Amino acid sequence: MVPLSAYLAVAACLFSIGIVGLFLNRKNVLIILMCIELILLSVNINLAAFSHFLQDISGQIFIFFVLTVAASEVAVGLAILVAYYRNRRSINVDDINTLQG
Amino acid sequence: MMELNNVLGFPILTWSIFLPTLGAIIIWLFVRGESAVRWTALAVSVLTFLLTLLLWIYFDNGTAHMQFEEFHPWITAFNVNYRLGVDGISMPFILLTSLLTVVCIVSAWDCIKTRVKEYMLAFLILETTLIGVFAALDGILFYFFWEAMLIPMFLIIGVWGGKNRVYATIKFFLYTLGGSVLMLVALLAMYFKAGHTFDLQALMAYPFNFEWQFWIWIGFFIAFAVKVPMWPLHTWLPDAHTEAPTAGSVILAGILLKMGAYGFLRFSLPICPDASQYFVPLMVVLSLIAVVYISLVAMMQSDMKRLIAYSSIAHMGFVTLGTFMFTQQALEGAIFGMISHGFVAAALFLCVGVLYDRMHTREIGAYGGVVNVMPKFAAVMMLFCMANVALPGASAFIAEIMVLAGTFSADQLYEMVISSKWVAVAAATSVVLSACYTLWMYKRVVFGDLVKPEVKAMPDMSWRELGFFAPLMVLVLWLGLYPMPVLNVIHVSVANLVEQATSTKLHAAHALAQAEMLQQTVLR
Amino acid sequence: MNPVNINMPVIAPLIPEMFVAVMAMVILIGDLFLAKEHKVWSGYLAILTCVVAGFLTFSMSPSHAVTAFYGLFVLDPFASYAKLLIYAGTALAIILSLDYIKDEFGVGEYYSLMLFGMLGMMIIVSSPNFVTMYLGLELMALCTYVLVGFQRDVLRSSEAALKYFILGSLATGILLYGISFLYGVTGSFDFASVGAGIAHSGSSGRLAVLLGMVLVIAGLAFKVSIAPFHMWTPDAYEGAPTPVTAYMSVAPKVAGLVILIRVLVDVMPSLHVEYVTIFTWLAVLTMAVGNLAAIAQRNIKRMLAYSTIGHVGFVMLGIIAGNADGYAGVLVYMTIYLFMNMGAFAVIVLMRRDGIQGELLDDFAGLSKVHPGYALAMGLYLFSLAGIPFLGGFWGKYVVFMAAIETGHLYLAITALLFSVVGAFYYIRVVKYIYFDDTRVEFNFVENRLMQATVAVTAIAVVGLGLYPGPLINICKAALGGII
Amino acid sequence: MLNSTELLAIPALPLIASLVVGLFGWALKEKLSHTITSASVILSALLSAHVFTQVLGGASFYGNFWTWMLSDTFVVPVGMMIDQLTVIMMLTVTVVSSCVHIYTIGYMHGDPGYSRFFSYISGFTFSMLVLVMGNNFFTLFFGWEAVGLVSYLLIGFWFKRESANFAAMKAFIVNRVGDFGFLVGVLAIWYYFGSFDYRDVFAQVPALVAQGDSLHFLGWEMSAITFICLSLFVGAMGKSGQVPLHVWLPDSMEGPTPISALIHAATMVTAGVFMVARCSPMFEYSETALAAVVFVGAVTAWMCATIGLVQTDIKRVIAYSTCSQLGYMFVACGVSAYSAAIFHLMTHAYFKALLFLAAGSVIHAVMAEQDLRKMGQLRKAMPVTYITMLIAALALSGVPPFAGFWSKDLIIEAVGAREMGLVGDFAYFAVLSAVFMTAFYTFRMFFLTFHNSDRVAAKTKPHVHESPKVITIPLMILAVGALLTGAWGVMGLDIANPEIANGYFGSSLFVLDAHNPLMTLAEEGEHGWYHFVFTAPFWLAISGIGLAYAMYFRETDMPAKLAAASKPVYTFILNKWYWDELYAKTVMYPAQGLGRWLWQKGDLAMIDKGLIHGGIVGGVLAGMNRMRAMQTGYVYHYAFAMIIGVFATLTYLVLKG
Amino acid sequence: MLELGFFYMFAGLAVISALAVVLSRNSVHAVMSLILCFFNAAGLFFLLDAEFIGIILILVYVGAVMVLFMFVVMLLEVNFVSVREGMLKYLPVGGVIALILFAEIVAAASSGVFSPDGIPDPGHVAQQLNNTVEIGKMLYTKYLLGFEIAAIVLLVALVGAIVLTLRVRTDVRYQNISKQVNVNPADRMHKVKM
Repeated sequence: MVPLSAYLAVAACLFSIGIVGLFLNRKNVLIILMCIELILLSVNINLAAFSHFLQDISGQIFIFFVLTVAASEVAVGLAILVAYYRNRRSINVDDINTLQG
Repeated sequence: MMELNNVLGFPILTWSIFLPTLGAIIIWLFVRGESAVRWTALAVSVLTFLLTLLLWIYFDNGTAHMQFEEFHPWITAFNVNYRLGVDGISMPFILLTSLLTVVCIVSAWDCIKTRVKEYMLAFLILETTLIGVFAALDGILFYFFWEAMLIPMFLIIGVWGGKNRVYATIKFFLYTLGGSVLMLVALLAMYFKAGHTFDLQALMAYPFNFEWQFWIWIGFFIAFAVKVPMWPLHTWLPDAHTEAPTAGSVILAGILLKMGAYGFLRFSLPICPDASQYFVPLMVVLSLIAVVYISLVAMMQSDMKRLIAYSSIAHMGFVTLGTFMFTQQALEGAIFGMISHGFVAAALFLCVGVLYDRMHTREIGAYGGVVNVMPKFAAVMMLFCMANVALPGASAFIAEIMVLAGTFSADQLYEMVISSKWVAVAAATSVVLSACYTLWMYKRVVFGDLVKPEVKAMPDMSWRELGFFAPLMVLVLWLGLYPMPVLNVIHVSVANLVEQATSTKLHAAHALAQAEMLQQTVLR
Repeated sequence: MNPVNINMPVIAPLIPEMFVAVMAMVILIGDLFLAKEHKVWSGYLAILTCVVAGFLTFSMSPSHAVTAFYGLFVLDPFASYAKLLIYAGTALAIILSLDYIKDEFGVGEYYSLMLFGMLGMMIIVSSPNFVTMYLGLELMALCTYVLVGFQRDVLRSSEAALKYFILGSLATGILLYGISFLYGVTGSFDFASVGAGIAHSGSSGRLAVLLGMVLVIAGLAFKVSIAPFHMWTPDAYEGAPTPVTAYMSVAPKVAGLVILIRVLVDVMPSLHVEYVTIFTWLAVLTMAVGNLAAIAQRNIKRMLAYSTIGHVGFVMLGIIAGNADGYAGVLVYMTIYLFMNMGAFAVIVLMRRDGIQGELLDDFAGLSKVHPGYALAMGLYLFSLAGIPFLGGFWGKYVVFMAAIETGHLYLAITALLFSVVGAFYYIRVVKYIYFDDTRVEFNFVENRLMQATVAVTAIAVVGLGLYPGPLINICKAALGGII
Repeated sequence: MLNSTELLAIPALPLIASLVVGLFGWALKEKLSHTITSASVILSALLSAHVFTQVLGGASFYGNFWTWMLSDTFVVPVGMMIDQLTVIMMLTVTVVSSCVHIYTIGYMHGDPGYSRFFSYISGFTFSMLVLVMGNNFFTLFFGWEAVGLVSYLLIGFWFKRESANFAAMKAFIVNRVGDFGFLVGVLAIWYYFGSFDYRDVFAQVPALVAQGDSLHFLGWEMSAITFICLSLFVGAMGKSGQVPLHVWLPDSMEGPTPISALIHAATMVTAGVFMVARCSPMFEYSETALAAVVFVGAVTAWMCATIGLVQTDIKRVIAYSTCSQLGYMFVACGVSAYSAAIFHLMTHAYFKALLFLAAGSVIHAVMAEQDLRKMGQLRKAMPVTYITMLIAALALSGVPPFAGFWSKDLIIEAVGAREMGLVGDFAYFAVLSAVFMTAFYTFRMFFLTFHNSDRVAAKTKPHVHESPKVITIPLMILAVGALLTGAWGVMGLDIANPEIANGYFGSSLFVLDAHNPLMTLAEEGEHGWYHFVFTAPFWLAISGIGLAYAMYFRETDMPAKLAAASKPVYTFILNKWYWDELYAKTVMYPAQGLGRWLWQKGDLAMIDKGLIHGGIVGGVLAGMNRMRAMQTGYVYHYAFAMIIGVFATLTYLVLKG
Repeated sequence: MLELGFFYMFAGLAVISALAVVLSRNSVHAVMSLILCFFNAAGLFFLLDAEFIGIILILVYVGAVMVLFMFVVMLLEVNFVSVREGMLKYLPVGGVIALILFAEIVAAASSGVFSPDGIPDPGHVAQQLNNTVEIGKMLYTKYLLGFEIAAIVLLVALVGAIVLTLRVRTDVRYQNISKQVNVNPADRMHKVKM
């Protein structure tokens, strides 16, 4: 049988990859958005694993909400990105620095 | 509810504190036109002064208890109360404040031409906070007024000040704010230690052990030392004085500096007597530095206001010295010295103001031979210079001699590292040093032949100017020749303070700690 | 499992929420039918919504905790009080928007988003459960993302939104990851059960609990701009339209702090020692960042952003104290902060120089000579922010410092006080521009009665609370009855 | 008991006159100004004379009028004590002052500060009277400082002159140095006796001496009474121009001549002597203090005499003479011949005032020229001045039967009679040699002025004339004093009586029998009226006059030769022993330098720049820049910061366990 | 055993594809990798008896969200420079911190409570139950409020996306007053060196 910690470890991997991708990526904002999706996915895996091992359905409900909200976030995030692109003509992460100091 | 000792039957202190604010609001809302504003402000300040005179008249010299007490719950959640009252130590300062405010308002009559209304408002509100400081008997209420004072003063220096005013006023603001935050910590710490109270009298009575006293004392010390100011926390003062408008300097030297020394009298000595005694050497050294070091520095100033500012620091050194000698004479001398310095320094700044109004420079070198065109002014300034030198007959002499006498005899009271006699001898060098810087300045400004064309064109003092000097002259001489009315007021309170400052709280603290320990073991 | 009986849930405590949701949608739809010049009525309606919601909440405010929706919602005095603050913050922000936003695309959506955001905050402060909390946070966050980027043709607006969005999403991820671990340890999302579960988790679960705690705290810390999770704040504040900045600077902070307190009190009481240690360091860092970086700013919005961070640092003292006095201090502080900060933003919005909305400190030069009234008000707000007595800000600091000292955090209190002195510098520097400098370019102020009234009311409130803060403190203490 | 109203009137009259003229002088005519002040001072002189006769009849007064200061045991009343010592001072002060008032009417005529001047000198008279009449140390100190103030104002009377302003300031500050000592002494008195009152204090002295209290400072120990006396004596040194605090007195000649006569010769500068005499019950118990008094007095008497030898300014010659003569008085005090000191004080007041006023008359005649080298042959033009000045010169030189002889001789004999070891021997040598020098410089001045060759500037010459009556009459009055007071003092008042208690001074002075020089003198045997012929001072004086006659009357080229021959010594003396330069180098410049250094390096560099700007503000700015630099604007940095935050807190907790 | 095999397959592919998302040069590839990752995650969900969620993940995420991503990628027509550029510079510090953090999380994940002793493996007991029904029951009772809020969140997302991206008319010139009002004074005038 697959132990709980194995699932958690997978989730930890995805979480870490997401995080590393977030701050190591300097060129493309889209990748950053995808990294966030990875992080949320890792959360979902965690929740699903716990839900299963604890035999508690509320974990899955939570996943449901996370998915819903994540989808909304993506919509808004991409909209912001598009608006930004229209102003700046770039989605290069290095270019997003007019506000600083 | 305790019995309130108030012979007048109406809240006179509240009225004294808030009448200026009331006046300020009235001026703000209803008074239009510069002239009307000036007259209204004058009327308000005079009215306040007359009101505070009642304090003097109905004051009972025979008791050290607080008088004209008032009590209202303010912030019940923290047991912060609106508790007012005066004793012989604080009452004279209230009168000093209300009188100097009148002088300030008159002195600004013609020379403040921009934003007259705001100026008067600032001064009236300042008066409120200053009287509040001296009347407050609740730690937080005291702090409240103490800090609130910063706002009007900041604006007074910053808006109506000289060229470098921004630097000076920000320096002033941050110095004093930075100094006083530790006082707040000390107050709050005491609150919890002493059973949830800010009542000054309760705090005075509470037996703090030495460690507590030590830290509380330091917290207060920094706040008060900045305000006094004591070396090395004094450098804001010359800047602030130099840049402030005349009346700002007057109130700064006349009242604000006194708040620090008053704080020592009201908080440090009675609440932390053991720590105060412990820190006597420190205070002595700092006071002597103020007397000698600062006097030498004052001598070399080329800016009149800066010179007088340094001289103020030196004189306040005398006050702090007297404060920490715990003898009746020294303490009375310190209090009297503050009152006297309130008049003398104020008058000297007004003198500089009179010159400044005519030539718009404070450089000593720009003047010379002023006596030829302004004999009346020269006479007036001579009087105050001599008072600054503490010549007998001027109020400053009384203060100086009493501090010296008290200091000289302090070693009868307790052991010191070096005999207090030699401290007094060192402090007495002020007799020479103050003469050096004051007379040198006077000589360079007033005496000499008329060579500078700008000086030739200066008109002598107007009646208005003489008018605001007159009360100061009268007071300086009156208090110099017959200081008993003031001394009588402070005798009993100072005796009580001496009693508090020279006793120890350690036995009581020890007993309390024992009792608490016992209680805990019983509970366990 | 048997088929469940679907009972009608208790919904009465949610009447304000439902009202706000409905009104937000009404505005969203109704706006379409308004002519461009009448779109301001959407704003009025939104303000009315806040006011009515305020009345509703006030009239319903319970003396003890009432749960609803099967325990997914709680209404207690704490939440009620926080909601009132949130309404006030939102209403004031809407007032500031009336003139500012009138020429933008999507006025109706703007107000509706503000109300939705407010709804999110209302849900946050009433959540006894991670699910509700998460959804409330997201509702609020999505609205603010959009609002920040609302001026879609302005680069800095979109950039701010983008940064805010990315970091916000990251924070959400971190928060969720933490929640998942807490769920794993305790098997529940309910605060009380999680708290009980943590308390009984024992040493074998300690690492997981700590991880969950740190991540949850980090996620919430992001919302209230605790360093080092504050980095979005200055950029978002500067880039956002000014009324949105005002909106973001108070109401979400209230919501965030309230939920932070709830989480700490309900979920992590057994981890008190640990989180106090963390918060102590974070508080010092936050105060340092806020107060030091603010000195360097030339843009007042950015300066106020750092100022917010600094104030959050001070407020954290109340949280660190961790007793009723401390939490009450947080409420007192935020109440007073609401008035002074919104007032300051109102003046900023009112001020226009040469047709340009003034944002730089230089733009304030000589304000006192042109408009003494605004100058006085601004001076009062700034001195109040600096914490000088007879103004409300002093009492805000006072209560939290007092709580900190009461609980033995003396050095922290001293540090905080020293930072407050540093902080005073940049506030009085603005006063310097207003009062000491000469005017250079002509002002042409925005003429808007409601905004002027806002300035007046907030100024009076700042002074009034400064002179007589007793009732406020008592109310805030009473509001804590429900949770401690 | 004396009538207290009358006593109060004596100082009050000049005070009122001074205030009236001072405050309303601008409205008063010259005539009214001088009438009011002169009348009041003359009236006060008459009252003093009346009191004097009453005191001679055995009356005295002691009483307080009001409490000046009070704090617990610190009680300072304002009161009077009238006894023989006081009354003789009162008389001297008021009489000389009256003369000066009258003289001034002529001398200051037409000066723009006319009424101001009268106000000042009346005020001075008041202050001096307070000084001498007070019954405690603070009343004394009040007068003490008030005369100092008036002196300051009068030296700087011609405020347009830079030198006058400087001299005034110098006078005040040097006096303050003395006051510092006096103040310390007074504090010590209060500390040990718990009172400022003469009677209380003096009554307790023996007890204190018996108790043997001593002070320690840096390993240096002295008895309390010595400390008190030395401190008080420092005050006296300042006021009475004793070395090394004498530097102000010659410079004070910048003031108008009448005040040189009144303040800087006759009255104020003798206040120190008066004070020491008044405190004789204390000084008597401190051998150290007495020795110090003798030593300082002797040094001053001798040194200032040498400087007087070569001065070319007529007033400066007299000024140095004043210093020198004050030295005599202190020597007398030091050898416990207080009565001789006061006696010399009195005679000196008359003849020195006369000398000054006569000099003033001369200066007036030669259009404000003070240089002796530009005078000469004025005898014919100014006969009255000539005669009166001759009387004064003879009195100063100590030629019998003029006043100075009687008092000076008594002092010298007393010094000789008192055994004080090395100090006493030095003092005896000093006072003796100074007699010779005194006679020489006095007559040098006299001859250069009235005889010798006519060196008056051509344009002044037509102006030279005898002064008006209003000037000459006071000269004549004082001449009478210079002639008669000596004999009157010895014969009429019995001042030289060794049994002090039985002499004029009665109990107002106190001498321990153990060292009463007059007693020793008396024991050595009676002297006849002719005994002066056998004493050294007389012959020294005569030879001094003779030398002056030789050098400045006959062989008028001799002085130049002599000066050239002894160039180094001459220059040294001519430059007043370089005291001013010494003070400038050792005190003034270092103090200024120190002040500037403390200001620039201490206040500005260390505290402001270093501590505040560098330390605190610098730290804040560095922190600010760091915080600012962290806010790079890059999203990945922001995210990284958050991760670090999580990482750090988590790691911290994990490591902490 | 089969389950374990599937687990390793899904888990391994998920991690690899996640790495590919981060490391890919091309955004399109990244999106494709992410889709693969989601598929594998869905597989893990199935292993955990969460069929409904697994299906939803594929339907909603792969079917809608990823398409949206792809749409935007195409829309923005970004010329793709190397994403990895500059990454190496920050890798040491960032990598170390991420590694430690990862180690801590894994340590927490494998701590006692999550071991079979702490939470015994329930097996697939729930398979008899209808996962979707269970979720439905919970969702419409206890979590009804959450459901309502989620609905509002979606509405907000909808409104927000429209507000931010809807263009009125791009082919005509029009005055943008807010832009004028909000222009930073510093941007208004540029000093040009001549």
